[in-house]
Amino acid sequence: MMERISLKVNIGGVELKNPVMPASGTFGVESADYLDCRKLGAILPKSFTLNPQQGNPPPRVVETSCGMLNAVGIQNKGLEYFINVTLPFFETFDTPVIASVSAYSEEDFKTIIRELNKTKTALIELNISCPNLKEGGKAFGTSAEETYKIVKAAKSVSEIPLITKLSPNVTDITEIALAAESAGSDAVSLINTFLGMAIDINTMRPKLGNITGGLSGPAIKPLALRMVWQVAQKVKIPVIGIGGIASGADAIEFLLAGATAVQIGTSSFAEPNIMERIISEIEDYMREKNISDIHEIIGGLKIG
Amino acid sequence: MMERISLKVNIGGVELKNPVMPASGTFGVESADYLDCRKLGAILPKSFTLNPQQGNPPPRVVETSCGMLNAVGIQNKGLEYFINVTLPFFETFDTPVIASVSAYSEEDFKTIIRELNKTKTALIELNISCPNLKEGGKAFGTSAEETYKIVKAAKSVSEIPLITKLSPNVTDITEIALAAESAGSDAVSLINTFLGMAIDINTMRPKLGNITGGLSGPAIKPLALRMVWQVAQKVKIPVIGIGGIASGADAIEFLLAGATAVQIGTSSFAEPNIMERIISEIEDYMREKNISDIHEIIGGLKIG
Amino acid sequence: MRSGVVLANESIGGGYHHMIVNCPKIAEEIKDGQIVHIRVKDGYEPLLRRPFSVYLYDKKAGTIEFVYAIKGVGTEMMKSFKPGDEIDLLGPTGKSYTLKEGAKKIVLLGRGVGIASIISLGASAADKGIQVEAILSGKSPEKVFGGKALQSPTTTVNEVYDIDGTSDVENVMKILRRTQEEGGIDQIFVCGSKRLGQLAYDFANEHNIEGYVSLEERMACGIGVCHVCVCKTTKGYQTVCKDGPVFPLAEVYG
Amino acid sequence: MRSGVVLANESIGGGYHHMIVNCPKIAEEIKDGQIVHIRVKDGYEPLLRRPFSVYLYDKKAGTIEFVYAIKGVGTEMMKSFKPGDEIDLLGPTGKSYTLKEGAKKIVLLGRGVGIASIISLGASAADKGIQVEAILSGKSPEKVFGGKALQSPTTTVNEVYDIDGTSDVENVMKILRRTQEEGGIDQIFVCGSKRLGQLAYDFANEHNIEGYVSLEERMACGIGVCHVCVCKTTKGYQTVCKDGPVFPLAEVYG
Ligand SMILES: Cc1cc2nc3c(=O)[nH]c(=O)nc-3n(C[C@H](O)[C@H](O)[C@H](O)COP(=O)(O)OP(=O)(O)OC[C@H]3O[C@@H](n4cnc5c(N)ncnc54)[C@H](O)[C@@H]3O)c2cc1C
Ligand SMILES: Cc1cc2nc3c(=O)[nH]c(=O)nc-3n(C[C@H](O)[C@H](O)[C@H](O)COP(=O)(O)OP(=O)(O)OC[C@H]3O[C@@H](n4cnc5c(N)ncnc54)[C@H](O)[C@@H]3O)c2cc1C
Ligand SMILES: Cc1cc2nc3c(=O)[nH]c(=O)nc-3n(C[C@H](O)[C@H](O)[C@H](O)COP(=O)(O)O)c2cc1C
Ligand SMILES: Cc1cc2nc3c(=O)[nH]c(=O)nc-3n(C[C@H](O)[C@H](O)[C@H](O)COP(=O)(O)O)c2cc1C
Ligand code: FES
Ligand code: FES
Repeated sequence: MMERISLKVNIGGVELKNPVMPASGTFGVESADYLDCRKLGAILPKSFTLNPQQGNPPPRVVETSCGMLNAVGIQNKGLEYFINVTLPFFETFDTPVIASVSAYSEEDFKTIIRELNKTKTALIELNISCPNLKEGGKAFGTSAEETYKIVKAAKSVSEIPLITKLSPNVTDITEIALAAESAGSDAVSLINTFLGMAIDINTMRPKLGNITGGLSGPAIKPLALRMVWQVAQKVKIPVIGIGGIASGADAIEFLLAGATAVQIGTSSFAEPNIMERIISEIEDYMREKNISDIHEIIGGLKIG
Repeated sequence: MMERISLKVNIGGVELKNPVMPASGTFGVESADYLDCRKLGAILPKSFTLNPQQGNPPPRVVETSCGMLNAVGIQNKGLEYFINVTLPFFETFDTPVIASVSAYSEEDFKTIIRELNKTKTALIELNISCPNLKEGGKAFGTSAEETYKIVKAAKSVSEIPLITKLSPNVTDITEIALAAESAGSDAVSLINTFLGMAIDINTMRPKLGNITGGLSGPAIKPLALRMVWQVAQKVKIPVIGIGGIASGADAIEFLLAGATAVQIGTSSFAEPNIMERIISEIEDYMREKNISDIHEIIGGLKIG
Repeated sequence: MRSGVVLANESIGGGYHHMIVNCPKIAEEIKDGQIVHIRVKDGYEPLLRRPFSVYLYDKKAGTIEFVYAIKGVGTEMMKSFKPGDEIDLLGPTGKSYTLKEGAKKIVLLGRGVGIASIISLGASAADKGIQVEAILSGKSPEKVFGGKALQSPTTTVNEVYDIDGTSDVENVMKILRRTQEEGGIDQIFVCGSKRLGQLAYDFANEHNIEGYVSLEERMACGIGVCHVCVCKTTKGYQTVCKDGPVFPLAEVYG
Repeated sequence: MRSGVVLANESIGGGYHHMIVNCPKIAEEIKDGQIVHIRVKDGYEPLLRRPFSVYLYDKKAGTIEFVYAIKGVGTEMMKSFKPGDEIDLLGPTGKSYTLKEGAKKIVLLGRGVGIASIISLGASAADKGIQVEAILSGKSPEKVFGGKALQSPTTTVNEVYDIDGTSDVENVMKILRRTQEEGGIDQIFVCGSKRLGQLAYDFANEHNIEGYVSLEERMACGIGVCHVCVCKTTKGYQTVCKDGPVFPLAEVYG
């Protein structure tokens, strides 16, 4: 009945076959055993830093009502490992790879990006919003000026289109998004985790080694969706929606709110191949609604 | 075995027999049919404004994962009704009554407080943090300066101790709390709801008549707890913890984080007498841990 | 909150389940058209109670009955309630339908699962010897229920369907006209359809008949404190859980 | 994810349940000491899978077995799994215990529910004719299980308890010494207690024995991508779900 449907979207000049990709920190080479990386819109492995880092002391996870707190603190093997091991592994799939980069200074960001320029990395996501680092990430992402400065610096050296990942722990996320945009970011992704906490009443101690951690999962979906909607109205660059997405219907809410693509994090833990299901649920919805191009959904929220 | 345990706490000079009270907007005269108001630490009916107001268009509620969005918009019968009907009704119980006041200007706040001065209202909670009002509430509560100004103005006329209710939709809630404190607030309560949104993918429209609404319930507990902990470390005035509390254990987490009292909102909807259960669960915990005074719990979080 | 014990909970076709619950306290207090809020599960998923009309009650036996449509997560869970299960009920809440002193003939108009709201009223009216003209509307015969519970010498049940066109406004209006001509209607009660509500209002207005409608809105507290369940009325926003669910037709459609 | 069908799920006392699941794919791949992550319920409450050691497996029958302790919300829900229920399993994941080429005698040290981790290894060793000295420790006899599953001519099972003091460090050390004296121990495997792990490490170190410990940490992904389940080792933070749960004793206690 209907012509072939198209789920293709474009982020910073890179065409994705569909708008569904993993959220950083919830996907790695091991994930490839549980789903078909060829089916994803993009591949986005965990954030890495210039040098390997150990991350925070355990416990690093607490389950909460319809969500979880994590305080991993970006344990990773550093830039070199990413370039020599992670990237080559994922380049075997016919899917753009996005490098999620974390750093503690403009200089580190620049150093990393210069090295990535030499690779086939399709897009770079600047993680300036991790709540689990004492310095760096947090400071940048919660101030519009800092965001502008860091994105500007990154952009000045990058030959790869940039996505800036925003923190939800701010009064007005649109301000930060606009700062990233005016500094030259090619897209924004939001949101990173919400800073939270849990206490063990028996030991009277924090349940996380790091005291606080980042809340993710279905619990935060309404907040993430609101922020995506607010930002999408303000910026002209593509918005990637993140936060609690666990079904095709959830993903469609974000697309309607104005997201050009979505990232799936926590819900992959319970269901490692959930992204494949989400893609096919989006297709089902489009067929049912007789929508042939996903762009008819993006920003399609009707108000009034 | 153990001497009688004491749950008594003091907020702004007012002694409460225990630290458990309702959160504004989730409790009213009808609640008295479902629980014993004499058992509560305080009674706190819905926020009222100077003049009656109709609130937002329906639908006003959406259930979300472990939470709910509301966009009531402070539908209420105004100051006069509060003084003539609500207050006299609740004064028949041997429990301090807290008046939750919402207003759109310093002048309105002052007018209301001057009238309350003539009543037996034990405490006033300044609701400068409702996310469901286009003007007023939101603006005050998300800026430290505005918070300072409004609390200062309120304090200048109030003969009743003031609690300032804080918004979580800010970058640094401790700044706002400190502003309230230095303006003379006798306590702070936090948090009000988080601004969120939900979309009906079939109609492609927002699920709330007001487009956005406030997220409450267990979903947000980790975020509220973190904020209470942060604020309790910074201010000297008592902190009242609010957000997703649904059990004695949850309440104890907030007390350990530094709250002197707690408010229970959304979870009363499923269980209208949940506050009585929470009080007795706190008592059980104290007995089990051999704690005779609740002040041994308040701020008792051990770190390091 | 009251504890009830499930006595029966079975599919009756059309996507409906019929549940009988032993709960003497609610049975004692319940009035026609009032609602009861069922907690479908402990914990936070789902977080809120689900409101239902009490379809029938037996004050002597201490039982109340529901007919519910499977809609989503909550009613899905209710399907699995088994005889013997204890369930958590809040209510009854809200305004009931009231039969006018000296009423001789009333009309009940129910559509779909909204029929559940008017059946006990029909039974009460019949008990008092009041003539009842019931119009039960639905997509198809499976979607209509309650006819049997209304059986009485003074009651006429008209089932009307979309599939054969009998549920059309014109046909329903024809039944109303006939009923009015056969002897004046004293009151009209309607639930389950905006279209039927409007029709009832227009008709009641024309013939100066007292009329009531029972409304639905998503709820949170169920007891009138939170103001999320409001509907627009001539008196401003009123809560469906406490000021309603039953409203004068004129307040809603006037 | 693999689908399994519950064959049996019964209390075995001591707060433990024993569950047998048909899942040929996992049974085929599973190695001693590996773990399987059970999704106790669809939806978000609870959000995460629960990790369990595979207690026993039968590759021919296509079955795997678990012994689990009721701890909280997830294991409470697992109690209600009934024969015939389909459950969602992820795994096996993680490093297994490995029997050294030419090993003649091994020691198994398990405490509490940690015993579940070492039983299949004991069975595998016995199958290969390796002598097994098993020390199964618990608060009281009800808290110890698996002895029967270890029965074999080449296996000695020592059950030790807190209530009679036999689980004391000194007594366990005595058993270890005796075993060592009766002919050298080639490998030691331990699970379920930090104290026993430390003891095993000290003993293994002293006698230059290869030793392994299986650890527990709260998990999220279960496959090695999220890094929440780390434990501190001499090599830095390693993931229990992928780099573990089995680690050389020296990496953990060294
Ligand atoms: C006063 C009153 C009386 C009622 N009486 C009955 C009755 O006797 N029998 C019966 O079957 N149902 C009755 N209902 C409706 C019933 O409460 C809902 O069908 C039920 O709450 C759905 O729960 P769920 O978890 O299955 O659906 P959800 O998963 O919550 O929702 C499923 C879908 O239905 C929609 N929906 C659910 N409830 C409502 C509602 N109240 N208004 C608008 N949309 C809704 C949701 O938006 C969603 O699209 C009554 C409702 C009210 C307010
Ligand atoms: C590698 C590995 C193998 C395991 N093998 C088994 C097994 O064979 N049999 C068995 O019964 N259990 C085993 N466990 C433990 C099991 O995973 C937990 O008991 C289970 O997840 C508890 O789930 P719950 O929802 O019932 O408890 P929850 O409600 O999640 O928690 C209840 C209480 O137990 C604590 N708790 C739960 N799990 C852990 C944990 N992993 N570490 C520390 N504290 C915890 C919680 O903090 C809380 O206080 C294993 C764990 C790991 C990591
Ligand atoms: C265990 C864990 C680790 C994460 N690590 C990173 C990270 O390294 N970099 C990053 O930008 N975001 C990280 N995040 C945040 C996610 O990418 C995502 O923004 C967030 O979890 C919200 O999405 P979700 O609700 O779908 O999980 C992490 C999240 C989790 C749960
Ligand atoms: C339906 C509803 C109405 C509310 N109305 C008010 C209000 O009028 N004034 C106010 O200060 N807070 C109001 N709140 C916020 C609550 O008082 C509380 O701060 C918030 O819900 C978080 O607590 P909870 O998770 O326990 O519900 C309302 C919350 C809900 C759910
Ligand atoms: S549901 Fe709360 S007022 Fe009706
Ligand atoms: S649970 Fe994710 S790495 Fe182990």
